[in-house]
Amino acid sequence: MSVATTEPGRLERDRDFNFNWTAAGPFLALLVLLAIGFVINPDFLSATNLSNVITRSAFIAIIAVGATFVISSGGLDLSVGSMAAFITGITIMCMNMMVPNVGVWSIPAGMAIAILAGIACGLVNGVIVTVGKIEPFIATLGTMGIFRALITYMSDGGTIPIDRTLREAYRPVYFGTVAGIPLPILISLAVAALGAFILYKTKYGRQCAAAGANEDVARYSGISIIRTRTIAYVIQGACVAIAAICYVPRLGAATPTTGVLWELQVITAVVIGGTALRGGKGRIWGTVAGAVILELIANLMVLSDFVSEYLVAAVQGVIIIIAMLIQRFSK
Amino acid sequence: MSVATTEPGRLERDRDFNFNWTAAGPFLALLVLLAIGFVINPDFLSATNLSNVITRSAFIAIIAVGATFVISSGGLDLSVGSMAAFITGITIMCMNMMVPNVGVWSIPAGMAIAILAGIACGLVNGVIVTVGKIEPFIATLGTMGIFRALITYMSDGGTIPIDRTLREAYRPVYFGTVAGIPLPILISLAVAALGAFILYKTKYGRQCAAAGANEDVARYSGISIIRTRTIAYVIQGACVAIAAICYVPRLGAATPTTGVLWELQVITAVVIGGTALRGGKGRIWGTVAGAVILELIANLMVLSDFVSEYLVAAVQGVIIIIAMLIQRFSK
Amino acid sequence: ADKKVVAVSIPAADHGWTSGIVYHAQAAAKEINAAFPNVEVVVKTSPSAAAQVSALEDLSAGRKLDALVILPHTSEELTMPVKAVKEGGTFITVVDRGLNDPAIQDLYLAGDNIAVGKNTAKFLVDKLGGKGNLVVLRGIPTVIDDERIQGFKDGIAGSDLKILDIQYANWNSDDAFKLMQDYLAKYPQIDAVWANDDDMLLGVLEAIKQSSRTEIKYALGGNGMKEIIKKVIDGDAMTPVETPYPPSMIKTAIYMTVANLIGQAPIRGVVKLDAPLITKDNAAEYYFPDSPF
Amino acid sequence: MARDPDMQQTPPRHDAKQAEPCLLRTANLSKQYGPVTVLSNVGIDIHAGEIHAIIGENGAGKSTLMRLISGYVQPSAGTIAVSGKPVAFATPHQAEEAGIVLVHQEILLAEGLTVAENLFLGRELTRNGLVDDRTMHRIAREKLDELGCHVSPRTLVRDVGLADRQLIQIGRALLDDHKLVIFDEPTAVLTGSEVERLLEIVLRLKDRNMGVLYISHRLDEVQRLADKVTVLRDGKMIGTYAGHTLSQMDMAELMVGRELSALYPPKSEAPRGEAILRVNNATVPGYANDVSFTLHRGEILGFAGMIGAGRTELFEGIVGLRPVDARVELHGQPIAIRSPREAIDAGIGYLTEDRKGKGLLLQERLAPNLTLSALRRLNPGLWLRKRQEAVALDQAVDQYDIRVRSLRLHAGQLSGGNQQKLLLAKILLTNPSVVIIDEPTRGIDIANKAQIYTFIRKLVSEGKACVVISSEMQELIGLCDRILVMRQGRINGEIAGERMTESNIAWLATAEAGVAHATEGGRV
Ligand SMILES: Nc1ncnc2c1ncn2[C@@H]1O[C@H](COP(=O)(O)OP(=O)(O)OP(=O)(O)O)[C@@H](O)[C@H]1O
Ligand SMILES: Nc1ncnc2c1ncn2[C@@H]1O[C@H](COP(=O)(O)OP(=O)(O)OP(=O)(O)O)[C@@H](O)[C@H]1O
Ligand SMILES: O[C@@H]1[C@@H](O)[C@H](O)OC[C@H]1O
Ligand SMILES: [Mg+2]
Ligand SMILES: [Mg+2]
Repeated sequence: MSVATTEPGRLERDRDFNFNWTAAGPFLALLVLLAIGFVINPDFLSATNLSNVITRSAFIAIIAVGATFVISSGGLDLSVGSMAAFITGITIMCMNMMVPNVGVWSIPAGMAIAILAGIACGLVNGVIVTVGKIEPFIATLGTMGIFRALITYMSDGGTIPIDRTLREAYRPVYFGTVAGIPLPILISLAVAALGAFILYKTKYGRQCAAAGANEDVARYSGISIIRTRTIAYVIQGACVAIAAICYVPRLGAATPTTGVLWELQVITAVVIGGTALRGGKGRIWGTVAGAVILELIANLMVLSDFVSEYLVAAVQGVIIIIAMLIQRFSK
Repeated sequence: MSVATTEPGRLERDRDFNFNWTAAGPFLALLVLLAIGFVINPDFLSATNLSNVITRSAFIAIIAVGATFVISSGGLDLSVGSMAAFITGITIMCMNMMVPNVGVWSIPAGMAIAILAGIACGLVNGVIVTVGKIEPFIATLGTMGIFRALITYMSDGGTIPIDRTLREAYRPVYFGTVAGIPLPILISLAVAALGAFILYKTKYGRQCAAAGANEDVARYSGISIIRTRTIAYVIQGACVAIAAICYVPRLGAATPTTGVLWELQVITAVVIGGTALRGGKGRIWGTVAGAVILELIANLMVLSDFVSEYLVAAVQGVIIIIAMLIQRFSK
Repeated sequence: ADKKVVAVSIPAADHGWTSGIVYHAQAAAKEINAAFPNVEVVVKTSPSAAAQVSALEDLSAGRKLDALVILPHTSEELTMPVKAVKEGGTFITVVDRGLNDPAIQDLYLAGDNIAVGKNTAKFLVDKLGGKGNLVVLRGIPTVIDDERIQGFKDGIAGSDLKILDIQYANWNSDDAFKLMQDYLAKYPQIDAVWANDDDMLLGVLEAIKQSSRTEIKYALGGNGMKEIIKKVIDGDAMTPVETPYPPSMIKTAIYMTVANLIGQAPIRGVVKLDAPLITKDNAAEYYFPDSPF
Repeated sequence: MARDPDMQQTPPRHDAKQAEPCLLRTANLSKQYGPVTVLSNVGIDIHAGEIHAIIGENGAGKSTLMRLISGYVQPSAGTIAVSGKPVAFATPHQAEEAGIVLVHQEILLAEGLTVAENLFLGRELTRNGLVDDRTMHRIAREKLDELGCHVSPRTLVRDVGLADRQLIQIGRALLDDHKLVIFDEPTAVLTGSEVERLLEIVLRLKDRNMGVLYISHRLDEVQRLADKVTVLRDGKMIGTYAGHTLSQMDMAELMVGRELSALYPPKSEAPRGEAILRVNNATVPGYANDVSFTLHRGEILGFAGMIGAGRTELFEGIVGLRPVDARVELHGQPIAIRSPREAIDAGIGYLTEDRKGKGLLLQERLAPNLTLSALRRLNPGLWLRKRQEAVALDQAVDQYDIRVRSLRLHAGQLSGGNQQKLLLAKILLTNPSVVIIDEPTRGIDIANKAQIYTFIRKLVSEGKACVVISSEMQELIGLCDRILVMRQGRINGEIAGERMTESNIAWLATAEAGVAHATEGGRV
C-alpha cells in the first residue's frame, strides 16, 4: 500500500463581487418606501418629518440591536416591551427619590441605575433560558408578564411621572440635537455601531453566531452555550435600558401600558433586517433599517388619506409581507 | 479490514418500558395545580367551578389543536386571535343577513360559512408562508394585522351583535350540556380526538412531523413541504372557525378586541403540552392539558386572595416558568 | 382659500366606548367638512400612547394646525407633546382623559367619573338597605378608572356594604365574563355587582345567567350603552339604573372647537357633563338606538 | 506511471452490449457551481447485475456525480438516460420512482422521528387508509436485523449512534426493490462485522440483477466487489476499467495520477517518553466503566473496539463534554476538566467523529470554522484579527492539503474528505499537547490518509501525544505504538509491537474479560 503527497494545489483567491441581495434588501426597501412616500405626499420628505420618524424609530432600533444578539445566538426575547416599561419605572422612581438631595445629578445617577436594572433583567432572562433550559419563547413570555405586573404594581395602576424639576434638564436627551441631528438618532447609531463591532469584530460575536448556528458544534469547539447566550440576553437588557433612558423625556412618565407590543415590533425589525429567526447570522445594520421601515410605514399611513383609519393595521401587514416577498424573490 | 463479528450479548433494546416524562409532564402539572387549588380554596374543586374553567379553556384548546399541527410541521401562527375575531364577525353578519329568509336555519348555514372562512384564512397564511417563503413569524404577524383591521372595519369600530331572534336558539352551543357535560368541552374533546387521529394515524400526520423535524429529509423523501405545511395552516384555520362557532353564543357579538392575545395563550398551551417550538413531533393531548392549565392558573389567581390584583400577571409568569422547569428537570 | 385645519387625535377603537368615540368623531368630521368649505377636520386614531405622540408629531410636521381636539390615551405621556403643539399656536381642546397640566388646554370637556362611581354606589346603598356583599370589576389601570373606583368607595362609605373583591377586566366583556364566573365560584353570597363600564356588564350578565344564582339583586354598569339603557327602559330588575358617559362628547367638543375657530364665538374653559342616575323615568332621553354604542 | 500491463480499459461504450440498453447511462455530464466546474463531461454506463465502483480523491466529484444521477442536484450540461430513455429528475423522489436510490455519504435522517418512521418516510404502509405501525415496525425489525443493526424501531434517531444511523439509511434504501442502488461511502462509519454484512448484501443485490454504484475509499472493498471501476480526478474522467484487472495500488495511482509512497510512516524508535496524561478509574455513566490508562510523550495510543464499546463517550467525558467521574493527571498535575473550554486550555484537543453534526458549521465560511476552537489563542485581546485568520487558513489549506477552489466557500460545500481535513486543522490550531482523534480518516482518500498519518506521527515526534480511536484495525496497527481494546465500556486488553494483529484486536474486542486476560498473558 502506498501513496504520497499531492501537489500543493493553488487555489483561486477569488473575492466575490456578487451583490448580496439579502444584505441589501432592507436598504432597498427603505429607498422604495421613501419614493412612495414622496409620491403620496411631498411633505413626507421634509427634513422635520423624516427626522421625527427616524428619531421615533430609535427606541425600537436600539432594542432591536440587542434582539439581534439574542436571536442570532439562537434565543428570542418577548419580554423587551414590558422590561422597557419596568426599567423606565425604576429609573423615574430613583431619579425622583434622589432629586431632593442631588438635584440634576439624579439624571446621570438614574441612567446608571437604568443600565444596571437592564443588565439584571437580561441576566434573569438569560439564566432562565440557559440554565433552566426553557424554550426562550415561553421563558420570556413568563418574564414579560412579570415585568408588566411589576410596573403596574409600582405605579399602583397609574403613572409614575418624572419630577417636574428634572423635566427641562432631561428634555434634551430626546429633543436635543447635535449638529442638527436629533440626539436619539445619534445614540441609536452609536449603539448599532457598537453592536456591529461586537458582533462582527470580537470573539464574542463569533461565539454568538456559532451558538445560534449549531449548538453542538459550538459546544465541541469549547464555547459555553450558557455563557454566550446569557451574555446575549444581558446585552439585550442593556439595550432596553438605553432605549428606556431616551424614552423617559419623550413621554415624561412610565405607565402600565408603556412598551406594550414593542416585542413584536422589535422582532419584526430584526427579521425584516435579514436576520434569520432560527439563529446563526445577525445583521445589525439591517435591523436598524428594519426599525426605520416600520416607523416609516406607520408615518405614511398617517400622512396619506387613502385608507380608512380602521384599515391601517391591514395596510401595514400587507406592506411588510410584500417587502419580505420582494426580498425573497429578488435573490 | 476492521473489527470482527458483532457482540453476542448485544443489549436487547427493543422494548422501552421507560416512563415518558415529557409526555406525562403536562398531566402531572395539571394534577399538582388541582391539588394546590384545593388547598387554597376547597371551592376550587367544585363541579361548577371546574366545569366553568374547562369550558372556558375550550376555545384555546380547540385553536391550540390546530396550532399543534402548524408548529409540529415547522410553522407558527400568530394570527389565530384576530382570525377568530374576523371569522366571528363574518359568521354573525351572515347569520343576521340570512335570518329574515331562513330563520333559525341561518345558524347551521352560518356555521358552514364560518368553517369555509376559516379554511380560506388558513389557506392564505399557508400560501404566504410556504409559497412566499416568508418566515412564519413575520407572515402571520402581517395577517394578524390584516384580520384585526378587517374586523374593526366590518364592525365600524363597534360591535357586531347577533340577531336577537337567534340568541336563544344558538345559546346551547356554549351553555348547553349533554349528560351534564358542557357542549364546548365535548366539542373540544372531539376536535382533539380527531386531531390526534390525523396526527398519529394518517400519512399526513407523519408527513407533518417529518416536515417539522427535518425539511430536507422530508423533501428528499418525496414529501411536499409546501403542501404539508399549507394543509397544517388550513387545519389551523378550521380549528379557529370551530372555536369561533362555540364562541359566538357566549357573548353574542364580535368586537375589535375579540381574541386579542389568544395567539400567545395558544402557543403557550402547545409548548406547555410538550410540543417543541422548533417542530417535529406534536402532542395533541398535551396541548389540551396545556390549555386547561393556563385557564386553571388564572382561575386560581382569582379564587385565592394572596396576590394583589396588580401582580396576577407576574404570578402567572412565575407559575409557567416553574412548571416548565419541573418538566425539564424531572426527566 | 386658506382653510382652517382642525386635527382630531383619539385612541383607536379598542373597546365599545372608544369605538363610539371613533364613530362620533368621524361623523362630526364628515358633517363639518360638508357644511363648512373653509374648515378641514382630520381624524387620526392611535392604538397606543406612544403611537398617539407620533401621530401628533406627524400631524403638525407638515402643516400648521389651527386647532387640535385630543382624547389622550394616557394623561401623563401626552402632556408634553400636546404642549409642544400648543406652542406652535394651536388651539387645544382636551376630551375625557385629561392632561396633567390644565394650563395647556383652551377647552376641556369630560364626564364626571367621580359621580359615575358615587351615584351608582348611592343607589346600591339605598336599595340594599345599607348592607350586603359587593363585587366590583374595574377597567384598565388609568386615572379614570381610579376616579370611578374612588367615587364608588366614597359612595358606600359609612354603610355596611362590603366590597368582597375588585379586579381588572380591562373594559372587556370576555374578561368580565370569566372574572364574574370566578367571583361566583369564590363567593357564595353576592348581593350586587358593579362593573364600571357597560362592555364589562354584558359579560357579567351572561355569567350570572349561566350560573342560575338567584341571590344577586343588582348588576350595574356605567357609560350609557344603548343595550343597557334599553334594559332600564324595559324595567329590568337586575339592571334598573345606569349612569351616562356618552362617547358623543367628542362630537360636542369638535363642534365647539370649530365654532370657536370660525363662528366668532370664543369658547374657553371647562365643560363637565353630568353623570346623573338614569332611571326608567328619564332613560328615554339617553336612548339612541341608531348609535353604535 | 507504474501500471499493471493487464489493466484493461473497458471498450468504448458504442460497442457495449447493444442488444439491451444499459440501465443507466450518462453522457457529457457536467456540473458547475458558479464559476467553478466540479464535474466535466462524465460518461458512465451501469448495467443490470453489475457493480460499478467510482473512485477518486477527496473532492474528485464522486458524490456530485451521484447526486446528479439521483436527482438531488441538476446537471449544468449533459444527459442521463435510464434504460435508453433520457430523464431529468427534478427531485430525488422522481429518481426513486424511476428505480434509482442513493445512500448518502452524509447521514440524512430526521433526528426527531423514530427509526421506523425514518425508514418508511414518504412511503408509509397503510391499512384501511391508516398508517400501519405494527407492520412497519415488524418489517423495520427484519430489515435492520438483516443489516446487523439492533436498535429498536421505536427509538428516536436522535438517540442512535452514528454507525446505526448509517445502517438505518441503508435499510431505507433497500426497503423497496430498486433498479439501481447507489452507495456513497456506506462503510465509512461502520466496523468489521457490519462491513462484512453490507458487502454480502451488495453482492446479493447484484445477484438479483440490480445495478449498483459503489463509492468507497476502502480500496479492498472496491477490489472485492467491483465489476467495473471508474476513476475520477479533479472532476474529470480518467477512465473505466474492468474491476478484476486492477490492484489496489493501481487504483490508488490512477486516482492520484502519480506514484505513491508508503501509507504509514515508520514508527518511532525512540524509547517511550514520560507520562503526559494519566486517566484513573474513569466512569462515564452508561458508557464507560472504571477505565484507566496512561499516555506518554511521543506516543500514538490506539483505542480499538466495536461500535458501542464506549470509546467515544469515554473521551467525550474526559474532555468535559459529558458527565464523568475520573481522576486525571496532566503533566503529573491532577486536573479537573469540567468543560470543553478547560480541556482546550489545558492543551487537550478532541476531534469528533461526527464532523457534520458536531464538528463544523456547515453554513459558515472556512476561516471562522477553522478558528472557532482557537479564538482565544489566535486573538489575544478583545477583537478578532482577521488578517491572522486569513493567514491561518492559508497555512491550513497548504499544510493539510484542503482542496478548495475558492476560500469563500461554506464548509458544507467542501467534499466530505476535505471537511475532515478542515476539522483536523481546526483542532490542531488550538496547539494541544494531547490530541484525541476519533476516527481520523473517516471518508478520507488513500492519498490523504497517508498525509494525515504522517502528520500525526510528526505531531508526536515533536513531543505531543496522541490518542487515535478508530474502527479500522489496519489503521490502528499501521499507525499506533500501542493499542487498548475496549469492550462494553471496559478496557479488555492492551497490545503492542508484534502482537498488534487484526485477530488479536478482534479477539479482545469480543471475548469475555476473564478469557481475554488469561490468554493475553500468553499468546492469543
Ligand atoms: N454547493 C457547492 N458549491 C460549490 N462547490 C461545491 C458544492 N458542492 C460541492 N462542491 C465542490 O465540488 C467538488 C466535488 O465534491 P464531491 O463532494 O463530489 O467530492 P467527492 O469526490 O465526493 O469527495 P469525497 O471523497 O471527499 O467525498 C469539491 O471541490 C466541492 O468543494
Ligand atoms: N448498549 C448500548 N446502549 C445504548 N446505546 C448504545 C449501545 N451500544 C451502542 N449504542 C449506541 O451506539 C453509539 C456508538 O457507541 P459508542 O460511540 O459508544 O462506540 P465507540 O466505541 O465510540 O464506537 P464508534 O465510535 O466506533 O462508533 C452510541 O452513541 C450509542 O448511541
Ligand atoms: O375608554 C374609557 C371608557 O371605556 C370608560 O368607560 O370611560 C372612559 C373612557 O376613557
Ligand atoms: Mg463524497
Ligand atoms: Mg465512536
